[in-house]
Parts: sequence; structure tokens; C-alpha cells
Amino acid sequence: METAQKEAGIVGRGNREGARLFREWFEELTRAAEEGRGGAYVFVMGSLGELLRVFDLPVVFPEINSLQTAVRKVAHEYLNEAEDLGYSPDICGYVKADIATQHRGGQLPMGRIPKPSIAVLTNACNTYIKWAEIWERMYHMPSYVLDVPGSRADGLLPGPGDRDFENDRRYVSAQLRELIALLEEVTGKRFDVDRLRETLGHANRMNAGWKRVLELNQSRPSLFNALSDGTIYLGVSNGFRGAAQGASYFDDLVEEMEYKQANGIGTLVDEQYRLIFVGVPCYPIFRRFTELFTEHGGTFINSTYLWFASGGSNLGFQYDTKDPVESLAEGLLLGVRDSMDSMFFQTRALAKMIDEYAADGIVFHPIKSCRTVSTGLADNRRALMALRDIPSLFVESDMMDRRVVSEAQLKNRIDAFFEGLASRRQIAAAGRA
Amino acid sequence: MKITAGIDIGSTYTKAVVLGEDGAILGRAVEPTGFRLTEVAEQTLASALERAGASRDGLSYVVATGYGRHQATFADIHVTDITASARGATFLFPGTRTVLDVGGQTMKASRLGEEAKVKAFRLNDKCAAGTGAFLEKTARYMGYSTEEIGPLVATSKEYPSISGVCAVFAESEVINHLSQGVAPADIMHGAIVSLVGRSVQLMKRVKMEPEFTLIGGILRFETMVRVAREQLHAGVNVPPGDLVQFVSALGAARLGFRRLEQLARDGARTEGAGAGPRGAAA
Amino acid sequence: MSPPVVFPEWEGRDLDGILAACVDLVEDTRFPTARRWRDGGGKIAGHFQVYFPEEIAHAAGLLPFKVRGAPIDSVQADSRFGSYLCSIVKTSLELALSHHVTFEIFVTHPICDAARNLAAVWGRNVSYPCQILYLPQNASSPSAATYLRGEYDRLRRTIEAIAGRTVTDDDLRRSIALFNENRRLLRELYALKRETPWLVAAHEAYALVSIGGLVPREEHNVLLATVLPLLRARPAKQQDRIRVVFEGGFCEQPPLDLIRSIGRSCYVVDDDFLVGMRWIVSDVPAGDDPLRDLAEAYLDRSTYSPVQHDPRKPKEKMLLERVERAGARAAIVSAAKMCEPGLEEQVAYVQALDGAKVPHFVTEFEENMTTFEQLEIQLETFVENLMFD
Amino acid sequence: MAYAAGVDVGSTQTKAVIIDEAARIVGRALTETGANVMRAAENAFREALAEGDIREEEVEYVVGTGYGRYKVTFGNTQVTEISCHGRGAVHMFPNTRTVVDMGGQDTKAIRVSSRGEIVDFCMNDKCAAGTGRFLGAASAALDIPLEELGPTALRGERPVKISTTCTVFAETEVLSWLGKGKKIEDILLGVHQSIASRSVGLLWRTGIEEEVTFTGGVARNVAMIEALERELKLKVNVSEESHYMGALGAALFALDHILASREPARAMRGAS
Repeated sequence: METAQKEAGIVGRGNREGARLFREWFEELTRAAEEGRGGAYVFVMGSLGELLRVFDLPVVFPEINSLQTAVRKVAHEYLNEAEDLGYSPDICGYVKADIATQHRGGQLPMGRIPKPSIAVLTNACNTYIKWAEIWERMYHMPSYVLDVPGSRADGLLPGPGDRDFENDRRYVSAQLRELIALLEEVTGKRFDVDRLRETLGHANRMNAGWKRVLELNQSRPSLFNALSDGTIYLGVSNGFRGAAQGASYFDDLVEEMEYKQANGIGTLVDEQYRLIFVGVPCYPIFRRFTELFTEHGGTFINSTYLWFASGGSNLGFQYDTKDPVESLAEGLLLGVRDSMDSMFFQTRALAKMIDEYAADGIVFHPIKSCRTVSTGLADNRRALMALRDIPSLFVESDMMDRRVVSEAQLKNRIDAFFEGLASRRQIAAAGRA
Repeated sequence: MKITAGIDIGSTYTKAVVLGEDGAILGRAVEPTGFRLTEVAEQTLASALERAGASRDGLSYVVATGYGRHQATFADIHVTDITASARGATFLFPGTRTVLDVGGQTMKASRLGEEAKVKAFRLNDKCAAGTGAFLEKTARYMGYSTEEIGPLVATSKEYPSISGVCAVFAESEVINHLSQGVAPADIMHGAIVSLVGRSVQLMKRVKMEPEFTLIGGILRFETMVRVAREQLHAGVNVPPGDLVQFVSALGAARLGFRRLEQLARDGARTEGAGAGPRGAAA
Repeated sequence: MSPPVVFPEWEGRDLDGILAACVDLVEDTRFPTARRWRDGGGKIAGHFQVYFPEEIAHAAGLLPFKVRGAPIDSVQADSRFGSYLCSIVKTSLELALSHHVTFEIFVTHPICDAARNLAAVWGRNVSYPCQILYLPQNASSPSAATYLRGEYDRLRRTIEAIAGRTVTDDDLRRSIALFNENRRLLRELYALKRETPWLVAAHEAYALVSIGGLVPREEHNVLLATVLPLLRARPAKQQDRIRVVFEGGFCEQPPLDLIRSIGRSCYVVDDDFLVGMRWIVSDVPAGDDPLRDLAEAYLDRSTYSPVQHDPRKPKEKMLLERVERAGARAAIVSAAKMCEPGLEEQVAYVQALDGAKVPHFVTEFEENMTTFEQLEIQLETFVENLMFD
Repeated sequence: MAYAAGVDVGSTQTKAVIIDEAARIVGRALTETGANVMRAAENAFREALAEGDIREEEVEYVVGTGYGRYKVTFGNTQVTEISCHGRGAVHMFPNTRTVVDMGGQDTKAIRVSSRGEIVDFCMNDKCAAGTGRFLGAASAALDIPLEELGPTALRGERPVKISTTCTVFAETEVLSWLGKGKKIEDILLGVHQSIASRSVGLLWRTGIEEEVTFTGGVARNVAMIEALERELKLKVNVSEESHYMGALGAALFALDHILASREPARAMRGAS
């Protein structure tokens, strides 16, 4: 009896609480919009929520807003509006949905977002920069491109103390100081270093929790679906970075996963195939896309999405609160570099993931909208196939544009992939017998 | 009376119009284009002249347009069918500000300024899911001829969404709908709505203004015009009767008069300035 | 030691012969100059569009070679990429996979998301080093120059290891002087295009600039110095054509036939073709710290493109200035198919041109297009409606 | 004697194959898919029965494949045409390791094991550019019957470069080359080479391992075979039954099922 109650309270809590936090976040954004307060527009790869919270700026993630229009099946209306304004069908769907959102006065299915007082972005995706330039023209507000140099080549990973790392670190840290001065100007508030220490502390708990949650999914059966559940956790890690609620959420999530592990509660009743997902989800048919796999007993145990879209939180980086600004610079540099590596130089990391998570298959999902994530996937797949003997599926669609998402086409390829997995398993079993 | 001729050499049909100074259409002719473009242009012009009761020598100016315009070597100048159809559309409907031309493979939208000058224009240079060929393919797939599309769609009240970008892939959407038991009339209706949606989008890209004039082979489908009226929330001009196919030729003939006026105005200058429209096409 | 001559074909010919030789070289997808350089024992630093500090490679004795795709089929490269991608990234890799060109190092830049992926893909498919040179995207930050100097120093060390020799500040200063001369000659060519466009056809000017990325700058300088006076003395008459600016050639290059086609009906009085070669707009001072001088010139004495963020250079205003400075009557706003930054910038360009009442038309191109019907219809319509009164 | 059947419901055509216990083809049929997918599947099946002079009750197991595989309502199960083409190709040419299937709206590259299981596969996702449908469009534009395209192209000497492989623009492009005075055979050679080169691009994605077997409706086109071989620098296998490869593969999976149900120890492959 008692265990049943405990189980009901814990299992699924991350999804419930995630949904609640998301609603609260949008209520707050709607309030800010209605009161005419401006927000900070930021992006998932290097959001700097830790710093923006110090200035009490509501954080707006246009990427998340845009993907929500797809999940809620209205993305095409937004995309059409932006295309009517002259934006090409061939550019990022997130950008277009946001442009339409701006033209609608910030109105979204989830609520209303405030106008930007400032945009803070990194170069982790170059489209971030083009996007911010659109806001600059629209609102004449400042945007700050915090330039974070990434890996120069595969495996070239200089660390603290190395001359090339230090050149990068000095650059990032100098920019952070420029950004702080700009934030003081925009908000009219003095920078309070103690509050930064506090937000960094929250982020430390979140980073540690995120890393642990990912590791826990190595369990068999796996505890959560990296594609469906994982995206909810990801939302919290972005929206509540540097906030106490975010830190507690991840403490609770670790507890939930540890409980599920201890009690052998898997995400699927009958886990047949453990899969890795590479790319960005297919949001226009988000739920159905996952079902196309779970119908065959396949579940996603990890994904590169949970790495790069968490801005490198997966590393579990711990800020040194004694030297907050310098440490934030180092964390940002390492985190954003890792995000980029998980897109461009992902091959060895994927091989490691296959081993650690005992994966049966890997799904590459390049999308029309995003060159950053998609351009190199075919070659990464080729390189990975040379390293590991594992079945893989390569399917293209989109994260926003249902015009290039064909469910029938996807299903056909996914079915064939599982037919291959099944026959492979039978041959292996026959070989053992 | 001075007369001019406009010849529109399209990829399937070649059309010629002989126009009088007073704006009266004196003769017109249409022939299948085939592969010998220069000959068919000559021949079509001859037929139109015959109907007008005029001779080749009586023509003051000949303007060629359309896909094979460069092959009409005997023409005085040649212009694109975007330029020509703008003049043709305003000839028929003087209030025209936006022209939409949907053909078999291409879709063109243009916005006009004063004196029918094309101010902005856009072509679908990408996938052709939004062209007439898409409708014909869909119909053919379901076993209907092009002529049957109109009456068929007239019976439809509802329609499914057909959103595929690729015309060929759109077919698999059609198959899906069919196998789910959607009526062919409704599917065809959906295909037309999708096509009109794309047209309207192209028109928005040139910053469309009323009045709207629709031209091109697509006008064979009556529903197209009705759906366009609905989506534009405005009236739509459609050339009457079989004038539909002569809009560009008519515009070209009209441009001939415009050109004659210009020549009269500054006769001396034109000699060396062949780099005008003619040079453009050299 | 003077480097071997890799482009002798133009020598001893008259102006038309020289220009024909240049056009031939630009259209030769076997890249004979790179071959000859290697056959002479030389090493090559291949660098992707848009800008690269070629002086650093040159100072180490390497041939800096501008990788800008080619009008070829990317059969093997297609299999390395997703479907929704510009052509230049694919054909550039195809050149490497099919051994059209071989380098000692390949460098690309974070100009766009496709280009950064290109370095990674290239690195997995060839045996020589491939790197990303992180040119700053926060160009107006006071810390950018110091950072970029450090990044250039890293590049210098990398190239030294490949060249097997040190690169001294004196070496760098000599290279800077040579490239200053090159930039000066290119500015002269562009002045000629602007002031007397009937003396040089659009595609001829393009070819003259373009071969700079294929031959040693020493040779390019001699060629330009020879050609410029010949062009000025050309017996050509001014014709009644529209003066236009072409925007959209900063990365992927339109086929020469397309430029030829535009040149038949318009005078292209300014453009952004291969803008990286003309990125730095005035002489780089060769001072005590040449790397810093180069870094500062990149940031502070430079033109614009959709792939560099610098609030000091609002791109649409820069375009209006370009149109005005060139005395152009109209603009052709183009972009390579599937080029994300180019297509995004088009919207801002169009708004600005509309606002300034500059006639323009918007189009897309691809480097390996072979039929130009669509473009010609647009171009003709555009010209007709500007000239018809 | 028991029989097994495979019914391949494609976007334009529906094929049915019936095999005996020794996996010999005893009946086959091809019909247009048309508007009624279910009826097309039934018709093809019945025609194949008639050809083999077999009664419906004699067919123990039916596998549906192709886009309309779920519309084979009389079928016992469904297998994707990707698995079926792989299986059929290995049956016909046991050394097959790579299959290229060129159909109406997709081209597939499939890598298979010696037992016909799918190791890897790729298909064109973006659009139907460069698929067999392009040939249909070229045939319409030039007014040359589909069967004569290949032989005509083989007479070409200087292929033109086709820059769009978009099926709907095919007509415009082909006509524009005609307008420039190019010979029909050179245009058609260019068309074949451009499709072959796109298909080989897809094959590179899965990796190319010998032997290569070419299946699907387009495999009967001699010029396409030659263009593929040129691009691949390899000989490719082409079966007389290339058109029926998907249906044959489906029938083989059905036969697996029949045999497996007789000896419970032997598990059925693939189609679980």
C-alpha cells in the first residue's frame, strides 16, 4: 500500500512537474508582456540564464516557443506568415515561427511573450546571429553575440593552462564583463556578484543532476525515453537554469530515476530495442514519431539532443563560486564547445554512448530546417559504422515544417529498420543455439 | 490605320493577335508549337493576318513573347511574357494591379505600377507542386481527365489538406487519402485549395494589391477561380471566353503601339540604343 | 628563391587573349595551377570562403588556395551530407574526394553552420589536417583584436609545422606588402568597372579577380598590372545599359555564364563576388606586430557580408551605400540556393532597397546550373520595365 | 503442395507473385494501382492465381508489401518493400550485397547480408528528383514511348548536362535543350546519366559492396543499366523479373512462414 502510494508520487513526477513549471514560466512571461516589461531573448546553446537571472530579466527561448507551435500543430500558420514576409522556405523554421510570433505581438498558443530588451546569444549556431539581427532591425534593441570559439579540429581539446585555451578563455571572460556592463545599462540595475554566486550554486546542482539522470538511463530496462520524456527535462534545464526551482527539480528527478532503477520500473513494459537518437526531434508529429518506435518495442535511451540542447549541462560542470565571473567563462567555454562537438565531432562520443548504454541501434534524423545539426550527420553515420557494428537508420524530415514530414514515408523506413533489427537478433540467437 | 501584331510562342501553343490602333482585335490565331518555333510563329501570324484581312506589309510593328520569343527572328522586338501579360491584363481590365499566371510548370505573380509597368514579380523557381501539372497528375492518377475536374469538384463540400512540397510525393498523400476512403472529388478539391494557397503566397511576395487578374492554363478549372476569390477575400478578374489564352499575345501587340509612340517621340535616339529591350535579349 | 610560374598561358598574348586565358583557368575544374605548384614541390593551404589571412600561409612559403566549389557533380560528396544544403559545400568536398585538388592543410571558418560541418566532414575523409579558424563573430568587442591575434598566432604555429620552417615577423611584413599591392590593383579594377564599365565585361572582371585565389599573388599582381592599362586603352563605346549592383556572391559563385548573361543587358558596376579577396579595404600597416595589424585590419578596415556580425556595419545600409557609391540604378539581390545567411539577408536588403526606392529583383542561383531560362526571363522583365519609357 | 504469395502495392503499379515450396515462381501479375488500392491488390493476386492455375485455398500464406501493404486485406502480414527487395535480389543473385531499386517515386539503396537480411538502407527523402518518374516526364516531353527511351539514349554521344532532376521541371529542361538544338539522343543520355549519378550518390551512403543488383521497373532500361555501370565502374545484375522483385521477396517471406510453422524450431526470418 505504502509503496504503491510512494510509487504513484514519484514515478512520472518529472513529467508532471515539468509541465507545471512550463505553465508557470509562461504565466510569468505573459505577465511581463502585459506589464510591458522586456525580456532577455536567449538560446539553448549557452543561454547564460545564470547571469540574466541576476538582473531579474524574464528569459525567453524563441527556439522553445517555435517548437511548441509545431507540437501544438499550428506551426504551418506561423511559417506561412513569415514566408509571406519574404522569408525563404529553405531557412530555419524556428526563425520563421518566431518572426510570425513577433508580428502577432508575441502571441503564442501557450501565452504571450514580452518584447526583447536585449538578446544574448553565442555563435554555437550561426543562425542565432542572423536571427538576432532580425530583432535588432525590428526593435532597435541591443544584442550581444558572446563569441565562444569551439574545437578547431576533431579531438583538439586544449584545457585550462594551455596557451590556446587561455586565449579563448580571456576572450570569453572579457566579453562576459562587457555583457555585464551592457546588462547594467539595459536594466538600470547594478551587478550583484553575490547573486551570481547564488545562481551558479543552483546551476551546479542542476548540472550534477542532469549528468546523473543521463547516466542512470544506462539501466536495463531504461528509465525514461530520451526523445519524449527527455525533451520535457530539457525544457526545465533551459527555462530554469540558475533558478532554485530548476535545481530542486533535478534533485527530484534523480530521486525518481533512482527509485525506478531500484524497482526495475522501465519506460516500456517490454523493452526490446535500446536506441540512440541523433539530431532534433520531429516536432510536427512529436508523439506519433516516438510511437513509431515504441510500437516495435524500441525506446530511446540517450540522444545528442539532450547534450547540445542543454548547452553542455551533460558535462556536470561545477562552477567555482569563489571566482564567479571567471568560472562562468570557463564553464561557458567548455559547455558550448561540448555542445558544438556533439554536433560536428560526435563520432567517438557516439561510439562511447553505444558501449556505455548497450545500444542495439542508432537513429539519425537530419532535418531540413537546421544545417548546424544536420549537415554532417550522413558522414558521422558513415564514420560511426566503421567503428561499431550496429544497425542504423537515416531518415530526413523536419522539426517544424509538416510539408516535408511524411508519416507514411517515415513509417516505411522505421518498419524496415525494425525488420532488420529483428532478423539480426534471430540470426544471433540461431548462432548461439 | 496602323496595326501591330503580338506573337506568344508558348511551350505547347503559339498564339498571335493582330491589333488595330483603336484597340480592336482584328484577328487572332493559335497553333500547336511543335519543335520548329520560327516556322510556327510565322504561320500563326499569317493565319491571324488572314483573319484580320491584313497583309504582312501592313504591319507597323511585331512583338514576340513567350518561351520561344527569341526564335521569332522576324519580330521587331521581343519581351518576356511577364511584361506582355501585364499589358494584356490591363488591356482587358484597366484596374489590374496584380497578375497571377499559373501554367503547367510555372507560376508567376507580378505587381504592376502605372502604365502597366511590372514593379515586382516572382516565379516559383523551386518545386512545382504548385502548378497546373500537379492538378492534372492528381486527376489522372484517380482516373479522371482534365475536363472532368471542374464538374467533379463542383460536387465536393469538404476537402483534406494536401501539403507535400514535391508534386510526385504529393501523389502518395493522394494515395493515402484514397485508401482512407476520401472521395476523389474532395481530394481534387484539396489539391486545388493547396494550389491556390501557393499562388496566394507568391502574390503576397510581390506585395499584391487589388485588382487581381488571373491568367494562364489553370483557368480551365472553374473551382480555381472560386477558391481564389475566397482566399483573397476579393474579386478576381478572369479574361472572357477564349481570350484567356491570348492575354500575352494581346499585351505584346499593345506594346507594339507603345513602342511606336516612343519611336515617334525620339526617333533619332533609338538607332544606337538597340541595347534597350532588344539588347537585353541578345 | 622565386616560386615557379604556374599560370604562363596568358603571357605574350593580346588583351583578348589574356582575358580568354583567365576565363579558361577559372572554368577549368582540374585546377592546373595547383597541380603545377605541387609538381614543383610546393605545399598548399586550401581555405574555404569567405576570408582567410592568406598572408600567414604565404609567409610560410605555402600557396594559399581559395576553395569555392566548382560546377561539378557531387556524386561522392552527396553521400556525406544531408539533402538540404547549398552546393558549394558539397562540390568543395567532392574536389577533395575525387582528388581534383590536394592540400597540406584545409581551413574553414565559422561563417555558417554548413561551413563548420564541412571542416569536420573533410577531416574524417582526408589524411591531411583540417581546421576551423575561429574568426570573431563579436567583431565590435574591444577584446576581439587581441583574441584574433592569438588565433592567428595559433594558425601561424600550425602552418609552421606543416611548412617545416618558422614564420618571422619580417616574413609576414613582406607578405603583407605583397597582398597590399594585390588589393590596390583589385581596387583599381573595381574603379574601372564603376567609372567605365563598357571597358571591361562583367565576366572578364570576375575572371581577373577570381584567378587570384588560384595562382600565387606575385603572378596575379603582374597579370593585373599588365591588364589594367590595356583595359583602359580598349576601344569600346559606352552603351545604353542599366547600371546595377549584384549582391549575393560572397560565398558560392554563380556560373560564369550567368555573370555573362547579366553583363549582356546590364553594367555590373559593383558586386560582392569573392568579396573575401577584397575584404580589407585599405592597406594593412606593416608595423611591429604584423599579426595584430592583420587582425585589426580584418575587424576594422573591412567590407561587409551576411556572414559577419558587426553592429558597426549594418549590412542593408552598407548595400545602399554600395549602390549609391557605384552610381547604380538598380540592384540584383541574389543568393545561392539553400544558403541560410544569404536568404535571410535578402529580406533585409529588399526592405532597405524598397525604402530607398532602388529598383531590384530577387533571385537564387546555384553554381552548377546549366540552363538559365528562369533567370533570363526575370532579368529581361526587369530590364524591359526599367527601360520601356 | 502449398503455395506462398507476395503482393507489392506500389504507388503506380501493383504486382503479385506466387511461388511453390521450392521457391519457384509459378504465377505473376501486374496491374495499375489506380484509385482503389484494395481492389488493385485483389486483382493482381487473382490474376497471378489464374496464371499459375492455382486455387486461392492452395495459397497458405500471403505477405503484403509496398506503400499500400496494409491494404492487402487478404494478406496474413506485412513486410516493407525494403526488406522484400533485398530478399528477392539475393534469391535471384545469391552473391548480391548491394541492391539499387529504382521505382516510380523512390530510389532505394539497400545493403544485404548473404541471407538477404537488411544491413543498411537509404532512400531519397527530400523529393522525387532523380527517380524513375523523371523518365516518364522526359518521355512525355519528347513524345517517345517509355520503352524506347533507353535504346534512344544509347545512340547518344555527347550527353547534355541536366541541372534539375525535379520531375515536374523535367519537361521544361528537356525542351530547353531541344530549343538549343541538342539531339534527342544526347538529351536522353544526359537524363539517364543524371539519374544514375544521383542514385549512385545514394548508394555511397550505405556503402557499395559487390555484387550489385539493380531492381525495380527502371531496371529494364538498357541505358540506365549502362549509365549505372559506368558510374559505379562495376557490372550490375539485372533479372528478367526485376519488376517483380518486391513481390517475390514478399512471397519468400511468406514461404518462410509456411516452412517455419511446419518445424516450430525454425524461426521465421525478418517478417515478425
